Order: sequence, then structure tokens, then C-alpha cells
Amino acid sequence: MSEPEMTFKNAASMGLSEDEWGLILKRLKRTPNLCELGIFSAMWSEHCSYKSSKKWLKTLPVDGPQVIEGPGENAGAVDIGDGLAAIFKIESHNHPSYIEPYQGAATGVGGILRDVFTMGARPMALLNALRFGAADHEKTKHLLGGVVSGIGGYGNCIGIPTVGGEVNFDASYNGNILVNAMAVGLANSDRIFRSAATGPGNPVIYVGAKTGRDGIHGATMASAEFSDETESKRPTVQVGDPFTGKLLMEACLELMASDSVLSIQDMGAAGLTSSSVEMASKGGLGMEIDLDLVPAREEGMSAYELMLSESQERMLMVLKPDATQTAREIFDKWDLDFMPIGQVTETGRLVLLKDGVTACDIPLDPLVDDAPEYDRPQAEFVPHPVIESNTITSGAPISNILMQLLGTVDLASRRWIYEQYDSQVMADTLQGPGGDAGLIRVHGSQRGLAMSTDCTPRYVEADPRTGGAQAVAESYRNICAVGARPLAITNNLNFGNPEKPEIMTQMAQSVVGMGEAALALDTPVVSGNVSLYNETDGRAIRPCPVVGMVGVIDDIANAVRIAPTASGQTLMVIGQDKSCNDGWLGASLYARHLAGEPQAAPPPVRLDSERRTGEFLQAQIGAGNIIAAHDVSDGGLAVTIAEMCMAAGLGATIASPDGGNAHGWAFGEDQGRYVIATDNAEALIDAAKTAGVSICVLGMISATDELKFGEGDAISVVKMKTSVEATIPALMNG
Amino acid sequence: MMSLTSMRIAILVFPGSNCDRDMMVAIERLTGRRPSLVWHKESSLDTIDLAIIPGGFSFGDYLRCGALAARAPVIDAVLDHAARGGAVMGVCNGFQVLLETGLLPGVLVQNAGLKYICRNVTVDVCDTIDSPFTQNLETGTRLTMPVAHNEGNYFASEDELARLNDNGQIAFRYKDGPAHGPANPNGSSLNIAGIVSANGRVMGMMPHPERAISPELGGSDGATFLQGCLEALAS
Amino acid sequence: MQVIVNISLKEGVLDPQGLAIARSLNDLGFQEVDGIRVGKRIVLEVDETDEARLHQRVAKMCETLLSNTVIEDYNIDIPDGQ
Amino acid sequence: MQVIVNISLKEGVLDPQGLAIARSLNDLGFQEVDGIRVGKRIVLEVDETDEARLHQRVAKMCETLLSNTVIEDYNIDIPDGQ
Ligand SMILES: Nc1ncnc2c1ncn2[C@@H]1O[C@H](COP(=O)(O)OP(=O)(O)O)[C@@H](O)[C@H]1O
Ligand SMILES: [Mg+2]
Repeated sequence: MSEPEMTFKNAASMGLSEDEWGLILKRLKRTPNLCELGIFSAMWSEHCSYKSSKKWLKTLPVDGPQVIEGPGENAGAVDIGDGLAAIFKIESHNHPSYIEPYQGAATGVGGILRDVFTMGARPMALLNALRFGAADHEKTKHLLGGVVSGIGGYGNCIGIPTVGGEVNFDASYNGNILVNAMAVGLANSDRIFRSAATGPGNPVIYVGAKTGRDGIHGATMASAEFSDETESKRPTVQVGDPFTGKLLMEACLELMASDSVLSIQDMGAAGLTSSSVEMASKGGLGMEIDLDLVPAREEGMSAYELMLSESQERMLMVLKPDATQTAREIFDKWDLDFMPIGQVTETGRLVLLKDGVTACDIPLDPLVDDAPEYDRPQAEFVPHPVIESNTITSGAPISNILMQLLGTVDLASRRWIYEQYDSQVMADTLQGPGGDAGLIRVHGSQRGLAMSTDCTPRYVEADPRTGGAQAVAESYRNICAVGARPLAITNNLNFGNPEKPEIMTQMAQSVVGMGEAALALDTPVVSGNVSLYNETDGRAIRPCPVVGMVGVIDDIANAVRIAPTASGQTLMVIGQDKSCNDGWLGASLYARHLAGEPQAAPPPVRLDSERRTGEFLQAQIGAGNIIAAHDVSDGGLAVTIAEMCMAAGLGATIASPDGGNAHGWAFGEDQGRYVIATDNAEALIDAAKTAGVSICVLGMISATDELKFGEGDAISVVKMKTSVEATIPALMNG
Repeated sequence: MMSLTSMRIAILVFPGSNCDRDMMVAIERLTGRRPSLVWHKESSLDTIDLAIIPGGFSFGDYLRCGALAARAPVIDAVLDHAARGGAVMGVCNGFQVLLETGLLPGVLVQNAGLKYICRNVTVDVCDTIDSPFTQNLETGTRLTMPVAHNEGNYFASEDELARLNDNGQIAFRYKDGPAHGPANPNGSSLNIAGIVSANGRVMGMMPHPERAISPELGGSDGATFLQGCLEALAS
Repeated sequence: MQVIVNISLKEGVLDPQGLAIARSLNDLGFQEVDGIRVGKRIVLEVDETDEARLHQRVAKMCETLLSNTVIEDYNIDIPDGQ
Repeated sequence: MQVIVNISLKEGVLDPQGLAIARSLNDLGFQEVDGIRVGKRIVLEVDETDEARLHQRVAKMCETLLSNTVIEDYNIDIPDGQ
């Protein structure tokens, strides 16, 4: 079969630049064929090569005594004690989810689960960070409904609980939603599997589902901007099969227990291409594959199609030569394809055979090490002005404003979403969605893992460096608030087109902020993902560097939740002192909903006090001095207190501040704070003094249905709850 | 009466079952003995006191929930066991499997809200015929346990429903309780959450008792229920 | 040969999906929709050339697995000209 | 009038359900089954007597709600003699 000679035009249609095309010619010293060009374009896509972000990712802190495996493998691994490792990662499936929300989200979950069990970990929990367009945008309902059922469709079926996540609605995501999925697994620290191929001559085995023409060139698509044209040029959508995913997971974990696997890599973006190239190049070796042996679902698939297919539920592994039979029996038992398709070589080249002839023969170094890396120009960042609260506040009663804010989709209960997720399967969920962090028990022990995903895009947009740090700090708070010790983070950098200097600034600066916070809070980055070109018709999304954090609690009996348990308990705020009778309203939800969202600087993040406060809270929860805790985030103090009352089904009487700006005090989003309920106010005040942490009393839980701020009107807790519970069902049913 | 530790309990495992371990852990906790996990390709069962079909998505819930599992080899052995008067319990997907085998009447169709639903529900223990699954629970007892399913909407003909009702085969009905949301989560006829066979020896239920076995997991009513069954079967 | 099995819910059997779709269509302005029933259409590739035998085997598949005869009816359609 | 909408997965789109059912049938002794694709068959009662208009309205329903045109094809069948 003769195929036309490749030209720059072909390369351009696969998303390569003229320089990159030139580089390929130079490295190969000849013109690539279609299959080879496809492989280059996939490996050099933003998605696989991180060419625009690498420079900045390298600045992130990745070390610490707790780190077993930092970025670079399929997922990161941290030591949680008792010889166990938590293995976790987050990944985006933004573009596919916009095109086909159910399948896009489902395959996103499937993909991140494979990353985790590829490392030898049994997945224990899932989370998801979602961004949709404005609630009233015509596509939002369809996209939200599809994404949520897709996440549930995969996670519920495979039997991993979804224990947390976050959702934002903002018009900047109208044409480009964000779907980021995180998975957390557990493995024995000394039984972690990696992807570097070893031992020339060892068999390369394909396992899992068959290959079809699904999502060919998904990796390059994920690296391209959206326009009406791409929307109509829909590629064959990848369809998730959680049933096969479950079988694959069980078969791989069973095989890994048998000491047969030398290296293993899932087939994610760019399928067989990225898996074979990464395994071989990480091992400093080569690989030879006979594509005629690849189990195919469709007839007549070309070398190009086989290499670039993104069919789901597949893995590539290198086995000990004498283990093939054992391995085959395991995959037979689980009714999965098992096929030796090639071998590890010493050549440093990727050689592919198709129909008995060489379809590809390229050196691996240029594909990986020589992949382009750009230092893209940044625009100068003009900081948004700090605005004084009294320039945007009114004299309206706190009760009115609180009810208004609670009625917005930003603060609405996410129950409609998370009740579609099985949050309890595996019977180790101590806290599913609805609290600060998801909390699961390490099976059969007293230890627990806490996890959370966070980002506040409006802060990042207003000040990327602060926003990047804030995402880490908020995750940190969510972990501390249940009583756990934060360990490490994963991150998903969602931005627009990095070729635009102002977008590059957002990315670079928020990575800097994220790194500063990760260092200061001792939560190194162990894995992550970058999703760029999140734009529609030239308009970028609000920047969204999502942080996923995992922490550990040594005794789950000490964990606390957000609900106070009885009247008479004292409510206090930690991380704020009495004199704070104003508050930071710039970039707050208050400013968004009541002041037309003026351009304003976000609240500063103070990393040293952040850590001091977080460690104080952990210690006091551990000592049993705290009954309930909830970090202060969107909507400020008043919303935090209201959420605690709603969770408890109890009222509270709160003293209003003496003077100052009442709205600033109630709705300001100053960072580093927690509201807690205690029976031991005196002891806490003393301990806080010793620890150098500020604390002050807010009021008291009451046995009524009334939340009362000072002399203001009482707000019915039942009414608040009815309101926050109604918003999303109304949006989805209306 | 035999002791709980000497009870022989088998939990069937299909490809796609995902509550098998949870059930095993719950039973082991209550009896002190680990039940055996039986792979769906087995064509016989050792002598057992109770066969449990756990929750999950057997065969991906493809075609109809429970349909493919109900035709697996191990089911013949379960049918034999039931024909001898052996006790069988199906939870969630296990309930769906039992309906597909014909051991219990009716079907579970998609939830009226057309959505998967995972939350705590409260059920009322009904006045039933003599059955090991209910004999240790007082009629009217309220139990709070989680449900997690997409097809839990029990449906049968009017005649069948009347028969179930009159015979005392309705074991659990959804009832208002401390849990959030409407009492009946899925539109089930007569608020049915669980039923027993005409001889009381086979039970199917949607709530997951194995997930409600300790306060830190949100409640122990599932343990109360399971303990009652096990003691009844042991006596 | 190709065989098409149409599976539909028996009359009187609840179809929550059909109800919900009909309601959604009404809400979307398709007032003329009076009712909807959702069934399955299963297309089988079967290695059998004798039509009578084919029909009989597929009927057996329907009885054994493809349909739940308590609540569903099926019909078998062997397209002409294969 | 009654209208039947058949919805099927586009060619090349994976049908995990079909694969699982085919495997089960094989295991149950129906070795002759080579492949299965599962689609939906939606039967609509529509209050509209003009066939051309009926067709056009139902096509619109398919595009708006009944089929997921990214991965599915549909066809509309108006049985004769109603
Ligand atoms: N997409 C989602 N999936 C699962 N749980 C979610 C999702 N979105 C929000 N939640 C849950 O709802 C609760 C409230 O979310 P959020 O307001 O973002 O919490 P926080 O302010 O503590 O970060 C949390 O428990 C969170 O885990
Ligand atoms: Mg929080």
C-alpha cells in the first residue's frame, strides 16, 4: 500500500508548528510516514509533552520525607505509615466532556483509575472538580446532567466511592467546561509498580479491551482550541466500559500480587503510542511491536490508527519471561484479551511491523527528550486594586444578604450531584461529600485518609500568584478541618491558550504561588496534569489551577465533621482575632452577587499563619477539644456558620462585631480561618495563646431553629436549608 | 442451635459484583467466621446455611440488571439450594438477580427520578409470614440504611402486589425517617424496599445492610438486621 | 445473517423512562406527544443460513436471556435480501 | 398516530453492552452468535395526522432529545395502515 509523502501540511493538520516539522525532518534525516508523523504529533502535543508548562512545573517542590514517588510516574505516592502508600493523581477530560458529557466524564474517571491501579494500588476513592457555564446558559443543564451521570456511571459501576469534589458555575466556561477527576488508591510501599521497561528480550504484553477507532488524536485535540469547526469535526467518541474496567483492575491487581510484572503502563491519551514510547524511553531501551498482533475491534485498521486509538480499558506491560503463562491464566479467568505483541529491545528505537513490513522505525530520544520545550512570553501583570469594603457595602441586614447569597448557585447544596455517586461502596467511607474533606478508613485499621479538591478561579484571575497559593491553602484547610495531617498534593492546571502572553502569565504566576504554598505547608506536589487551550472562539476560561490534597489521620475516632452536636456549644473562629471587625470583600462572592463583581484584588494568603493555624487545629482536634470544625471559604463567616447550623439542624446566637463594617465582617473572605464548635472554650483560648494563634468567640449553638446575628432578624435554619437544597434541583428540573 | 461461628455462608461473586467484600467483612464481624466467596463459574455449592448475592453491577448491569448473572452456572446450584428450602438473600443487585431467576416475583425498573441515587433511607419492618429474615425484628421497627441504585423501583401486577401484601411477603417498606429527602427514593410500588418468598426462605432487598454496621460508617441498623437473620438461621 | 430482535414492555408494565421522556418532550414544546414506550432493538450477527432454524434459535435466545418474558414481549425480524 | 424511532450506535462506536450480551449467549451455548449491537426502539403516540408533518416533527424530537447525535443514528418509521 503506498501512501502519499507527508508534508508540512499534514503536520500542521495534526497540530505541529513549522519549527516542529523542521525538527522532525532534522532528527529523522528523512521525511516521516503517516504513522511516524502521527506518533511525533501525539508525543509533541501539549498534552503529552508539557511543552509550554514544563519550565514552570519544574519549579514546584516535589520532595519531602513523605514522598515515595513524585511527578513522572502514572501517579504520585506518599507514605502514610504502617508500610502503606497513598497513590493519587488528578486528570482532566475537559474537551471530550464538552462534546459528549456522559462518555467524556465516564472515560475521565476510567482513565484516572487506571493511572492509580497501574502503580499497584487498589483505588479507594474518587473526587471530581467541575466547572460549568452560567447556570442559565442554554447548555449548562445538559452538560451538568451528562457529566454527573457519566462520573457516576463509571465510578458506581466499578465500585469505587466518590467522596468529594467541587463545582463552580461561571459564564467563562459556557463553551468550555472543566471536568477534572481525581483518584486515590492504597498500595504496600514496597510493592509499587513503575513504567520503565526492563530487560531486552522481555515480552511486551497487551491486555484489556480490543482496539477500535475511538478518539483518534484525542491528545492533539485536547491541545487545540475549540471553535464551531472542531465541534462539527467530532472525532469518534471514546466510550467507557466500567464493567471491563473493573475486570481489568481486578486482573491487574491479581497479577501484580503474583510477582510477574516488571513494568506496566496504562494506555491513556495517545494510546499505544504514549505507552510504548514512555515505557521504552524511561528504561533507556527500545521496543519492537508487531501491530498485526494487537487485538482489534474493527477490520482493516492501519498502523496509524492502531497506534493513535484511544480505546479505553487497555494496558501495556513487560512481564518476566517465565511468567507469561501465569499471567495469561489470570486474564483468561477475567475474560480479557491477553496478547504478547512484541519485545523490549536495546536499540533505543521504536520499531513497528504491520503486514510483515516495517511501518515505523524511529529513534526514541527525539520523541521524548528532544520534545520541544517553550519559554513562552508573559504579559506584565497589572494587579487589581484593593477595594475597601465600605465602597461596596450597604446597610441591609445581614440576614437579608445571607439569604440572598445562600440562594445563589454558588452556595447551593451539591446534593443533587453527589447523591448520584455511590459514596459508600467499599464500606470504609467515614465522610462522603457534604463536609470539608472526604474521609475514608484505611481498611481494617484505625487510620484514615482525608482528601479534597479546591480552586477559586475568581481569585486566580484577579491575582494568579495569590490564587495559586490560595488553592493549596484552601485544600490544606479542608484536610485540617476534619483533623487530618496534610501530606501532599496533585494539581490540574486548566488554562487558556498559552501562546497568549496574558494566559502564560496566569499559568506561570499561579504555579509560582502554588509552589510557594506547597513548600510553606509541607505538601509537595507528587503528580498532576495540564490542560491548556481551554478557549472558545478566542475567549479563555477563568484560570483554574485545581489542587487535590491528601492527608492522613492516625486515629479516625478523633475525626470531626462540620455539624455541632448540641445546644450550648460555643462557636469560635480560629485564625481571626477580635479586632477583626471588617473583612476582605474584594473578589468575594458578596462582591460578585451584590456589587457587580468589580475588578478587585483577592484576599491575601499568609502562609506562615496558615500553617500555624492548621497545626493548632489538628492538635486540638486530636486532643478532643473540638466537636465540629468548618473552614471559612466562599461567602465568609456568616455562610460558614449557616452551613454548620444547617448540618446540625440547630440554631445559633452570634454576637455581632462592635462597630466596623458589618458586611465585611460577615461576608469577607479573609483567608486562614476556621469556625469550630467546642465545649472547652477556655482551654482553647489558653492553648491558642501559647501557640500564637488568634481565636475569638462568635456565639453559641441554640436548640432553636433560629440563626441570629446580634440584634438582627432571626433566620430560620429550616428555611435556609430549604433554599440551599432547592437551587440545583430547580435548575435541573426546570 | 448452632453457634454463629459454625454457620456456613457463601457469597456469590460475579464479574462486576462490588459489594462482595463489604458483605464478607460484615458477616465475618458478626459471626467471627469468614464466609466463602464463590465464583460465578462454579456449578455446585458446598452445603451451606445461607447463600448471599451481593450488590454491585454484575456483568455491568448490561441488558437488564441481574439478567446475565441469573444465567451464570452457579445460579443452578442456588436454585437447588433454594428448592431444598435453603436460605438465600439478595441485596441490591442481588435482589435484581433473584427476580431474574424467578425465585422472587416482580421486577425492579429504573428509579422514577431516572437517576442513580445514593443516600440513607428509613424502612419500616412489616408484619410478615414466618421468615428467618424478619422473625427477630419487631414489626414496625425503623431501620436506617443506605440505598445506592439506579433500578430499585419495584413493580409487579396489581394481583401480584395484592398477593404479596396479603401473604405477608413484604418485608420492608420505605418510611419517613431521619434521612434526607422523600421516604420512597425510587417510586417503588407500595413503597416496597424488600420482599420474601412465599416460604419466607428467600429475601431480596434494596438497602445495603453491610454498609451500616458501625456508628462511624453512619449507623448500625444493618448490623441489627443481619444479626437477627443469622441468629434465626442458626436456631 | 443479521437478525433484529425488538423487545418491548408488555402492556400495563411501568415504563418510567417512557413517561419521563414524554414529559420532557411536552415541556420542550412537542405538545402533540401523547405517550412513549421505550424498548430495545437488538441487532444480532448469527452464523446460520437456514432461516427457519435461525428463527427458532433466536426465539430460544429470547426466551433464555434476551427478554424477561414476565414483563416483555419480543418479536424477531429477519431482514430480506441478505 | 404511532411512530417508531430506532436508535442505534454509529458504526465504530464501542458497544460494551452488546459485547457482554454476545459473550453470555456464547457461554449459554449459542455459539453461532458472532456479534450484537444494542439500540433503542421508541414507540411514540403522536397527535398528528399529516404524515409529512409528523415525520418532520419527530425528526426534530430526535435531534433535540431522543438521540445523542454525537454517537447515535436514528431512523423514523411510520407504520402503514393506521
Ligand atoms: N462534583 C462534586 N462531586 C462530589 N462532591 C462534591 C462535588 N462538588 C461539591 N461536592 C461536595 O460538596 C461539599 C461542598 O463543596 P465546596 O463548597 O466546594 O466545599 P469547600 O468549600 O469545603 O471546598 C463538599 O463536601 C464537596 O466534597
Ligand atoms: Mg471547606
